Amino acid sequence: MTVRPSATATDGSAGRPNVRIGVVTFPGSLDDRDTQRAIRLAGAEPVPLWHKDRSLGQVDAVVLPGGFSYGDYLRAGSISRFSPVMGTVVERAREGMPVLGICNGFQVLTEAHLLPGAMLGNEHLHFICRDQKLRVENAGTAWTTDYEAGQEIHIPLKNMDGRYVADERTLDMLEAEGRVVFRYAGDDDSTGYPPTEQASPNGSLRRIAGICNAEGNVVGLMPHPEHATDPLVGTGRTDGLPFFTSILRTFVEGAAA
Amino acid sequence: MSRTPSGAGSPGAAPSKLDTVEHAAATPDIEQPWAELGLKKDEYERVREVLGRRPTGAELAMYSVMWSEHCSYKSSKKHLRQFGEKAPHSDALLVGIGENAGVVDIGQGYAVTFKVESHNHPSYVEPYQGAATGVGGIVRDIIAMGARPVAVVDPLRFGAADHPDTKRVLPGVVAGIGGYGNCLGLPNIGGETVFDACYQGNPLVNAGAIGVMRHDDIHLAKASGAGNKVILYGARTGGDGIGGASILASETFDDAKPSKRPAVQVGDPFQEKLLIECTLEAFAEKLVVGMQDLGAAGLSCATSELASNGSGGMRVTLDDVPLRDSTLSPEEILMSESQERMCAVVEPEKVARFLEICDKWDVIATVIGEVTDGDRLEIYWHGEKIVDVDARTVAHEGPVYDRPYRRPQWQDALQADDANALPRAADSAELRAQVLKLVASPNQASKAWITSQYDHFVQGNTVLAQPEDSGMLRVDEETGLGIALATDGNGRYTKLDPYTGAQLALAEAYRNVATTGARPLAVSDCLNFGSPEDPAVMWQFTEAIRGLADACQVLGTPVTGGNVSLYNQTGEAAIHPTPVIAVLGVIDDVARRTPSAFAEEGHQLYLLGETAEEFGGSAWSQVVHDHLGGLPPKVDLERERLLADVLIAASRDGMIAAAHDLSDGGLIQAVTESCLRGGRGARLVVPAGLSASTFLFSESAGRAVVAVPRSEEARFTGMCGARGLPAARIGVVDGDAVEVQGEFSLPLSELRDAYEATIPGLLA
Amino acid sequence: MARVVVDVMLKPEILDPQGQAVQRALPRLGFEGISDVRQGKRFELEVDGPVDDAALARIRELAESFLANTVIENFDVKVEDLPGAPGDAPAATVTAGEAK
Amino acid sequence: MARVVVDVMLKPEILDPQGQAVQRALPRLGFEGISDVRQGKRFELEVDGPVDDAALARIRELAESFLANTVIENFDVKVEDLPGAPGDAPAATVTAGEAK
Ligand SMILES: Nc1ncnc2c1ncn2[C@@H]1O[C@H](COP(=O)(O)OP(=O)(O)O)[C@@H](O)[C@H]1O
Ligand SMILES: [Mg+2]
Repeated sequence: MTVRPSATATDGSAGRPNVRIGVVTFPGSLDDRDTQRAIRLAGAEPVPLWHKDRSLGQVDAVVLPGGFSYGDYLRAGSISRFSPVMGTVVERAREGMPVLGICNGFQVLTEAHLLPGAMLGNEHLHFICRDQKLRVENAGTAWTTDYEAGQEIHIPLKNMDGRYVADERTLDMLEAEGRVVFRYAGDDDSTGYPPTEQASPNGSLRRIAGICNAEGNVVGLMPHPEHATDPLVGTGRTDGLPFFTSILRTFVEGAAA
Repeated sequence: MSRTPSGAGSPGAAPSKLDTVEHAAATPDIEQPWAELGLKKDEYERVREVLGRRPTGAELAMYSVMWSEHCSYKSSKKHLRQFGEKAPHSDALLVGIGENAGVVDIGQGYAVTFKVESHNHPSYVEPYQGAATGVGGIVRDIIAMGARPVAVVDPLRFGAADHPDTKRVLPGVVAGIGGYGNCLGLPNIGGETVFDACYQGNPLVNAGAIGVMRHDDIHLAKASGAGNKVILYGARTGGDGIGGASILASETFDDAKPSKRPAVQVGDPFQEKLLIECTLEAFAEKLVVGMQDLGAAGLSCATSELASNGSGGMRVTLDDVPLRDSTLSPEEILMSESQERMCAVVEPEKVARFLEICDKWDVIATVIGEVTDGDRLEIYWHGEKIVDVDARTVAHEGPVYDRPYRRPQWQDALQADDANALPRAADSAELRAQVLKLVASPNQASKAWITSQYDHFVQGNTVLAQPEDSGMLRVDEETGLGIALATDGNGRYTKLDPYTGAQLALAEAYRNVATTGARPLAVSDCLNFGSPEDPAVMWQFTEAIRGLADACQVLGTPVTGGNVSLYNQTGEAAIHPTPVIAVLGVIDDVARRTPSAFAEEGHQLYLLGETAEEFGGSAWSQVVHDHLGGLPPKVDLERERLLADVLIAASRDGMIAAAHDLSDGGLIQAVTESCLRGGRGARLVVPAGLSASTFLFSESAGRAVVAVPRSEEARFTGMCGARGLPAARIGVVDGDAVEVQGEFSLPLSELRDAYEATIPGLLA
Repeated sequence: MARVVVDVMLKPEILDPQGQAVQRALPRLGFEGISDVRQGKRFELEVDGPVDDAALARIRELAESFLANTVIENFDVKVEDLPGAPGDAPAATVTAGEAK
Repeated sequence: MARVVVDVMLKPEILDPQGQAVQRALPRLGFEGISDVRQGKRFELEVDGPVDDAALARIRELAESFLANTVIENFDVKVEDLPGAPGDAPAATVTAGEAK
């Protein structure tokens, strides 16, 4: 993929490009502040974006955070997709700007057809909140370079509509092109829900937890890396931090090159 | 639907004629449906006396809902006064009882508000929506104080675990609490799940919420300043939750079927999330003079309370209330309990900005009235005055009852049926089987099936959540300042002795907070009882309040507010008296929190406190013998204080690696939980002088088990000795089984299966 | 084999947040002229054997006691022609019952 | 004013756990003889003005782009008689369109 750092400003001290990452707030977004905090922890600058604004300001990348935008009414992500900000996000994503959709953000990305497939209600019909083991399948996207392929990480999963569905052809294509970025690993579950048909916490086909577009700049996943960035809170682990350091590195190295 | 568009007045009046104040004065003899609205004859007479005429239909609607048990606390008021009278002095209390929720100072300029409320009956009728709107209501109480809601908790009680109806009620309630709280972005950090046949038909769905604010952001429900505008914002007003008002709105009594207006509402958590955000934005810009949420009794309550707490004068134009259903009558509008609405009092020059913020969040906001110089609450409809009352008489001067109470005759027999006389396990094999049975019993088993349906990560400040002893939140990222909250109640203890039972509930919540390293500061309660018209229930109620107020005095933790839920009964059978107590604590640095998991081999296990033979009301007596009788464990509040001091000091000085309080299920339950959480076994030795059964199952209060690294052992035992707290070494963290030497060994895997399979098995 | 459809809608006086959210989104999508949207559930039941009055009575009972909570919802039961595939059948032909 | 109903059902090849949960509960409730249950959504749109072909075409477009996600769902649009009250109207009369 090509990275075009609009990262012009530098933060005087380190002389390092000041990477600005936008976080969109839709009505009903919930993890927007947490995502901003994770971005700050990773050393980048979070920029709040408002759903009614078309402009993305001077951001280098955008995160669509978790939550229940528009209450998840109709279908998760289906109403947010039509917000003014999404028009610009779709445009810029097609031009190569990195976009990460977490949980509700992933749902918005599928509804906006930036990513293939759709998200449906968890197979066991319950909201599920737990610490989830994932396998990193693709460490080459803009958001995953600080992981290694095959690495296993734990980050929180919390959603109602986390069942990834696509037709067989699409699934085969995703696999063939290496676009399955994360897969649910193991079923170390103590909640006692009956195991799903697909042996995933929500019935996702082929245990898919996250995917990317063909160019690798748009990534969506259900679990929440932003809640595994500070050892004091959340899961007590920091397995989610590399998402945000990856994107930082993408720009720092892009700018250095 | 046969309602007249303009809303009929009182029956007997021509349907088209509005029942105005003038009309009411001119037609004193018209029959009014006071009984159908739940008023007693003398209460109706009192309304007439207060007004000096008969009430209009709208006034009757307001008085009837505001003077209901739910809104007026008429049976409980007299007794609840003790919480104020006996309140220990506390510098931390910024706002006490009487407001939407009490406010507690936690230092560094932060204040915390918290409250627990019941939504019992609606949750039985429609579990999902009943529970969901319960969460919605309590969260609005918190916002109304000017605080950002930061977490919820949900103490729940259901009928027998294996009763078919529990399978209907529990999953719906849990999904509703999760559905609403998750969508609001509030972490759920604790609660309770208790099963007992006494709650069949009367499940208790209590919901609590906590909010955080800066000291100078505290807002009270008060309308002062003539000319200030009253703004109604949030959802449109619909015909839901009107209850008796449809009687007023119908042309004759006969066509007012009770089922016409469902008492259950559907919640819209998305709307509430927008309400939170726009309210906090308005607070931040200092646009608000007074604030009130709309809950029970809707606009009747909000307008009369705001006015009554201010100078008393307010004029409201009911035509300006945005409606979802244009056929609603004024009486119905006044009584509607449509969810997700708030009322703000705003200075005229700030109204435009307030409305702008609402518009930013797509929240409908309308000026519906203004504060006036006078002392009357006046409400207009189609240009005519339909309400003209002294707001205080509606909101604060309702009837007060001194209901008769009497210790029931059966109490003696119940207490004489001593649980300590129950047969103990005959041998080690039976003891082992009893442990497994206990751990697998619905009340002791893992609640992960429930709690994993709740988001406990959102907002990124959750330091501890279920299954820890208390939930803990970080309040300040820089300093690490945090708060802890635990809720507890034990209906079995309280049935055996209401005074002691209430104290035990408080002691347990207090202990749970201290176990995590936080200092208990303040108390809120939700008092769930049967019918106050039954002298036996009333006795339970008065005893429980007395016990709670006395104990708060000793522990130095004032009651900041609470909620009373009466009439939890089916026919003659009341639920166990069930005071649910919430204790809020503060911790200066959440990094030193004490978790409950035994995580490292070799840590020494100490039992703090004293163990006596106390089986009355215990889980063991219930699970093994299906028995309820005798006396509950004794309470020693000074000991609770000492134990808390030691647990807090040990956390501050890094002396302990884990701690878990002992409550229902006794020591073996606590050790099992801590072992399973840490994935480590434990070897236990029965101390000299105790029988194995007493050691494992007794529920003596004032105890906790702690894991102490060897390096800290001398320092820790030294501290306990110096302070006079009994601390007995009872074992070590070791291996992958829970072993009681000379008795039995239970592999963790076997314990885990027993502990984790029960609830999913019952609800699958 | 026949298909019986049970439609479950919130009662008119009950708030329908989902329908409201859809309606509020319409102008933004450029759709005018829709004054109200309500969202409910549609159950398609494939019934073995004939759908006679007795069968319909039982399905109404099922709807009343299980598929709907009549405290807040109304339901409507109807028989459909044998469909090609679920979800894309022609519309209903016989109204078999309703409840208020 | 007229009512247009949009029924949205998951495509047959997509797993419908809600429908399955209902079906699994049936024997417990004493209901036999129902071989399959699918659960979908029903939207009732109150349309201002006449529901002519143009209006229906627009509603089909709305259904396709918004009310249904055609990656996973099929929909069906039909016009209903003017009802007494929402939620308890007699069944559909005209099939106005469908999509697969
Ligand atoms: N309905 C619930 N919602 C949230 N947390 C719950 C619920 N039920 C139980 N819990 C949590 O499970 C754990 C064990 O509950 P309980 O045995 O009542 O604790 P304790 O005996 O320490 O009061 C606690 O952390 C409690 O907060
Ligand atoms: Mg505890």
